[in-house]
Amino acid sequence: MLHSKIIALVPLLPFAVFLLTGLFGRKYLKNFSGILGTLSLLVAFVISIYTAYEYFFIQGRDANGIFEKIIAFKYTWLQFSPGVSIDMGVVLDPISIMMIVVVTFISLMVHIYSMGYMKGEERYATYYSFLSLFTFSMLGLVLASNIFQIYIFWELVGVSSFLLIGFYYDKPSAVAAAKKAFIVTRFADLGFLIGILILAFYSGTLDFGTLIERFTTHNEYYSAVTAASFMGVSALTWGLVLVFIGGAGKSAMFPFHVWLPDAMEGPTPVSALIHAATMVVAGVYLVARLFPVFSLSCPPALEVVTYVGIFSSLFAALIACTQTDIKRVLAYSTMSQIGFMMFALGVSGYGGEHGLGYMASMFHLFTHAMFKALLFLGAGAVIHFVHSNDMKDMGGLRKSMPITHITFLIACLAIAGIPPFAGFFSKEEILAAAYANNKPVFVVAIITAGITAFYMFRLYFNIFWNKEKIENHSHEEHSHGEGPMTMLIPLSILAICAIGVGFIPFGKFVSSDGKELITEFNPMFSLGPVVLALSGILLALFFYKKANGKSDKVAEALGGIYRATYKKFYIDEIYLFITKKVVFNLVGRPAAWIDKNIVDGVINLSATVADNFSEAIRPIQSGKVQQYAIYFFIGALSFAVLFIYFWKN
Amino acid sequence: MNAIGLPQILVVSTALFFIGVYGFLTRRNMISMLMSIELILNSVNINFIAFNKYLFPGKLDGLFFTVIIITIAASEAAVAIAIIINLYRKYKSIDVEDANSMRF
Amino acid sequence: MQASIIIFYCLAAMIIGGAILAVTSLKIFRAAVFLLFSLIGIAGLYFWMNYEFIAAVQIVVYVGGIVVLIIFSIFLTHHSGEDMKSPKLARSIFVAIAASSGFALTMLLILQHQFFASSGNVVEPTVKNIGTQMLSTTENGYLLPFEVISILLLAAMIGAIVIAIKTKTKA
Amino acid sequence: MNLSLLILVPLLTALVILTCKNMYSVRWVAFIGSIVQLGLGGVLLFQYNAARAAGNTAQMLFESRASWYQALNIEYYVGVDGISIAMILLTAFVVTAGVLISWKMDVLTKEFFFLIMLLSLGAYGFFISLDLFTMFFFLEIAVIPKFLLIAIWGSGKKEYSAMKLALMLMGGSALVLIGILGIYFNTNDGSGHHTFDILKISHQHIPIGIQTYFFPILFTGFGVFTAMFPFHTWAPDGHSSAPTAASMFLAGISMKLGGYGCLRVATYLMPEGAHQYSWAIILVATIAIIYGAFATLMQKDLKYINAYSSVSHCGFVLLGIGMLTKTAITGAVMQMVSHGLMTALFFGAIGMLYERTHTRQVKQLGGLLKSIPFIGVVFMIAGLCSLGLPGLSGFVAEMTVFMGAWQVQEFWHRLATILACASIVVTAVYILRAAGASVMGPIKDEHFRALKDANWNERLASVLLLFAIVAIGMAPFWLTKLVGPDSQIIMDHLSNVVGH
Repeated sequence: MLHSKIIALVPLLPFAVFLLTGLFGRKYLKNFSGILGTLSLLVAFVISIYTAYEYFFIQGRDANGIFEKIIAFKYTWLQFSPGVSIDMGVVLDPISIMMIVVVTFISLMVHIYSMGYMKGEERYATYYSFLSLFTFSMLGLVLASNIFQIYIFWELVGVSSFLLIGFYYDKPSAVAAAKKAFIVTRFADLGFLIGILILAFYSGTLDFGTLIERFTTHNEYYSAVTAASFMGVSALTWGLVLVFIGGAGKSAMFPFHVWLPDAMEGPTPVSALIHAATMVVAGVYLVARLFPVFSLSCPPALEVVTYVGIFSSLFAALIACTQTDIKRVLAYSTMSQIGFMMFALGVSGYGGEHGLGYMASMFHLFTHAMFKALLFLGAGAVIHFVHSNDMKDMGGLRKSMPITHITFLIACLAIAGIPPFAGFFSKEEILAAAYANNKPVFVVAIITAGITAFYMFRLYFNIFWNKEKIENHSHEEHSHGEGPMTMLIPLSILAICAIGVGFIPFGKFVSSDGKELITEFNPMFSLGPVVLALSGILLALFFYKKANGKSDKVAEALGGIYRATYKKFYIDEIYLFITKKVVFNLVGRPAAWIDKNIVDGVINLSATVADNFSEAIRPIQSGKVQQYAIYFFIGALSFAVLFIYFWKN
Repeated sequence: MNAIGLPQILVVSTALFFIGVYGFLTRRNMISMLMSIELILNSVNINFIAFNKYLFPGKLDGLFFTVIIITIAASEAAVAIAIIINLYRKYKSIDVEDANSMRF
Repeated sequence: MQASIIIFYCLAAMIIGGAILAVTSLKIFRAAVFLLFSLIGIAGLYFWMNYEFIAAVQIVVYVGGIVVLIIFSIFLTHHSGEDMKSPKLARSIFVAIAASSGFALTMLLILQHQFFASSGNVVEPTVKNIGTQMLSTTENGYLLPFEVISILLLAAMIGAIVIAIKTKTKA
Repeated sequence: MNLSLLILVPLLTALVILTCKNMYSVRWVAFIGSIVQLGLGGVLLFQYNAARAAGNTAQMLFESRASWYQALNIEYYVGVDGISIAMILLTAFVVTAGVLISWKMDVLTKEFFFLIMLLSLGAYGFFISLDLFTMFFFLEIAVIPKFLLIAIWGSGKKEYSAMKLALMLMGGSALVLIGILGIYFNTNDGSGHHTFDILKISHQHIPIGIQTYFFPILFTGFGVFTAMFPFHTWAPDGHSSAPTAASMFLAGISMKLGGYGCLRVATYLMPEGAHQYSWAIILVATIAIIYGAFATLMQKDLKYINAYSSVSHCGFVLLGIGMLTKTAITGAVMQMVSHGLMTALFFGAIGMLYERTHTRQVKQLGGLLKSIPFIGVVFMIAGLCSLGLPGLSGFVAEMTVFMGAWQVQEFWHRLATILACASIVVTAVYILRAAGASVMGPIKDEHFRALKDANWNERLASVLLLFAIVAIGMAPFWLTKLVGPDSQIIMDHLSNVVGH
């Protein structure tokens, strides 16, 4: 079955739904488009589960038990030169199958959730067409077998996130956020494109398999790429770092993270799907896809990944502690968790035991998708209920929203890394890998884990505990409650997953080199992080359980630091300064001015010169007969002299 | 002094020619311009006759040319004066500077 | 031989003097008279070269016809005695220089160039020869130019009349 | 299939238009004429593919030759290869869309459509002719109608821009003429006298001295038509003052005349010249791309935005040609086709917008997706296509150019490619600013709320162009198979002559 074309159905189903709802949605399908979208995703999910089952348990392993890469099919899409061509293909290997399961599952949950959340929305059909477009491009990205194919779906994911963030396009802030998201990711995609060009040129191919094989084994391609260097850094490192920049842009790593908080302008289910579970992990997936090249042939690039990852996670964790908008807190927590995945990949070696980091990162990706989507959907329910994003207007909602409260609590425990929940296992692996390979990174990771626990429970207490019944919630009776069943089912399913997923022996399925990786669980090592997490929770409890002014007092005490973190370390302002002042005024305006005055000026100048010259010549025809006669005579005389004396041919 | 040959005559005719040119270019009065033209034509006649006499005694072409030039000069003078009179009627002066309406 | 040289120089002086005065004098009438003298000098030159027929024609046409015509036009257009405007100094100097340089150039060429007389029998410019050649259509007859000239004269006459006619009708 | 049909049909349509009486018959005759032309293009493509499949490897197919002026050995020699077919299809699509868009043209309708047909005649003739003189002849046919179209039916300071456009294009064609004569007088067709025939010239070796001197002249001449950097100022003014159909034609096709000329005449016939000056071409192209993109940032008027972005996109064409690798040249041809379609769609959308809101200032527009959804969506798709969204033609063309451009080893060529890549970010910025401000966002002007959405002819025109864009974007292999072998022939000719 693996070689059959059914797997191609997984991305094509959402695409079909996109076309259907996009073209006919507005007039004919209306609410039916929601059901259509959900059904198509259900089918896709079932297919991917079946493929996963068959791959992992029946025929995925080759002779000596290694999961080999199966190319379901490959079709040349655009032939550049003999060796190099973009071909649309589907590759099945542990991480791609894991990813399609995650994407289809989360997308299914979001589809069900938004049937309730978006009910009564005027552009309901367009919303579902954009959602299916996004799912199609994400699945295409995940199954890509050609580096250019991944770039194509990379752009499509970018555009669909632009359309979804800017869904409420009559809100100027939404349009600005959408533009910002697209332009920042586009900037990073530029790096990705140049990275592809470099890698393609030196490896002579665009196909992942051949590219990895050519760059990891010592052959003439490998020597060519490491020989060529630019400014002291080998071309391979340049290529990989640039590709990582593309990934960093999409996964909102440090320099390119500015768009993620603003992306919360979009509807909450969109944030749950795109900015929590799927799109933002595309960067991690890309690095994982090229992992053999990263780790075997180009360690410096891996270091870059590690440091960017660890710095982003700490940086985001600090900012998250002071944000008041709950969706922004979750956005920064996503950024921090992806930082975890990145540096997990960074510290990991290749193959066998020291491939632990790779397995841990993928495992964390898997678990994080579950509970982060749950957090966002829960936050969505709260916002839906309170009609505001700000923590200040919330508090004491545990009674009016029981299910959301429990599911939200489970998710917070999971993300904080408390033992029975999923987060604990994946974070444990990451910390173990970090401990084994890179001590300083381990220390920072531990601290960030503690901070994560703190801000997550700060959020939890502020929403569900803190102030008792707030007066403006008198409108209890209109039975708004926690929203319809369609919103609660996904929450509960995800909550169950957030608990259960941790127990999957991930090592058996996903590992850096395909061989099984059994990780024994030693309580002694995991004691430290759990204690740190509990202390974080207690601190949050201390500050926010009751509505007391303690947290504000601490805020004044910290003063400058507090304001800096609240203002997101002024990164946004710096970027605005750069784009507004530098790009627009120092480059754009002069370019337009030069074009208008200098280049155009020269053309007009040549016109005026011709004009003036003809104006100067005009008086010669003065009408005075004698003047003409004089010119005539002088002319005749000079020609006579010229021809007689000077003409020597 | 030796006998008067062709060069001496040519000197006279060239002098006459350039005096005519000077007259034509400087005189402000149309009629004096006409007179200078007559001088130029006469210098040409002298040349024809001199060449006919000294260089081509065997033929009379030079002579016939002179006759033709004389007739043309006569007709040209007639027409020129008619135009001058007409201009005079229009411009009330025959100063050549005034007749510059045909210009840019 | 002496006499003819002297005569030649007198005639030359008369021609050149008349011409210069005709061209430079400010009184229009006086200029016309000097022109007259110059033309008469030229006729004398023809006589000197014993081309009597041409000299006669010169006197009859030029002196008799054209100069008289010019004097008539002077009367028509001038209240005689009124001075002509003197030409602008700068221009006259410039033209004088140009003319004299032209004169020098031509003189240079003429003196450098050796003129070769063509041999062969000499044809006397008697009226008989002129008459026979002018009207003969044979070898180098001038009948055609003769006819053309007559037409030209006719055209010129009509033209002059048409131009000079006083247009009474449109005021 | 006799190629002269491609010329006869527009000519016939033009003449029939002259005889029509009222506005309605003129429109329909023009529409039928362009549809027939489109059909011919399709048949040509089908027959060409069939012939190639049947193993006919002659460089030019469906040739027909008629002596035009024996003394100078000028012939009406026409023939078609993959590249010219792509161009003919592009012209057919854009002209049909142009005719449809100007359905409501009531001012001097007959003359308007007559001139449009004349323009298309010039373009078709240019793309199929293989005799330099006939090619120049058709190039000239197209210049005067452009002037009239802008001067009479234009808007804004139309006389100034019409005059500027005509003069600069005339200047350009003067340079082209000099270049052509330069080539002409250095060839002999075996029987002693010179020849204009492209195929014969390509087999001969034009002395290097002549090439170094005449190549820049010829290339600049055609460059003026493609709005090459220093000579691009006619494009913004010309396009923004032109009526919609004319600006669609101007940006869509007449800029491609230059690109096609650069490729077919300048680079193909004078290989050493191309190699010598390739650095200059790349420099000018990169400037055009970056400079054009940044200049667009500052524009306030939608048509100016699209005009400057056309300058920037045509920079890719020249970059592709300048790089002199097979993929880059294929990319250049694809960019010509894709940019032609995309800019025609963009101008069409702007025209539809202008007809309704009577303003092109981005500041005054807003929230049009709500009131006129169809045009809003078309506008968005045109914008996304020009910023290179995969699935639409812009992406495919640009990526081919980048891949081709990257194959050249030198550092400066690499730098130029990186700068060209950087332009996709700037393009994204100005497209989103323009689209964001004019189509999305709240409705600023009250009576924008009650605008009438696109009527049938505008819908048909947009769908026509969209079909072409998506056809190339989704499945580019048919275009690369069509154009690939011919750029390979050009490349073999270039490399074995220069031997690198």
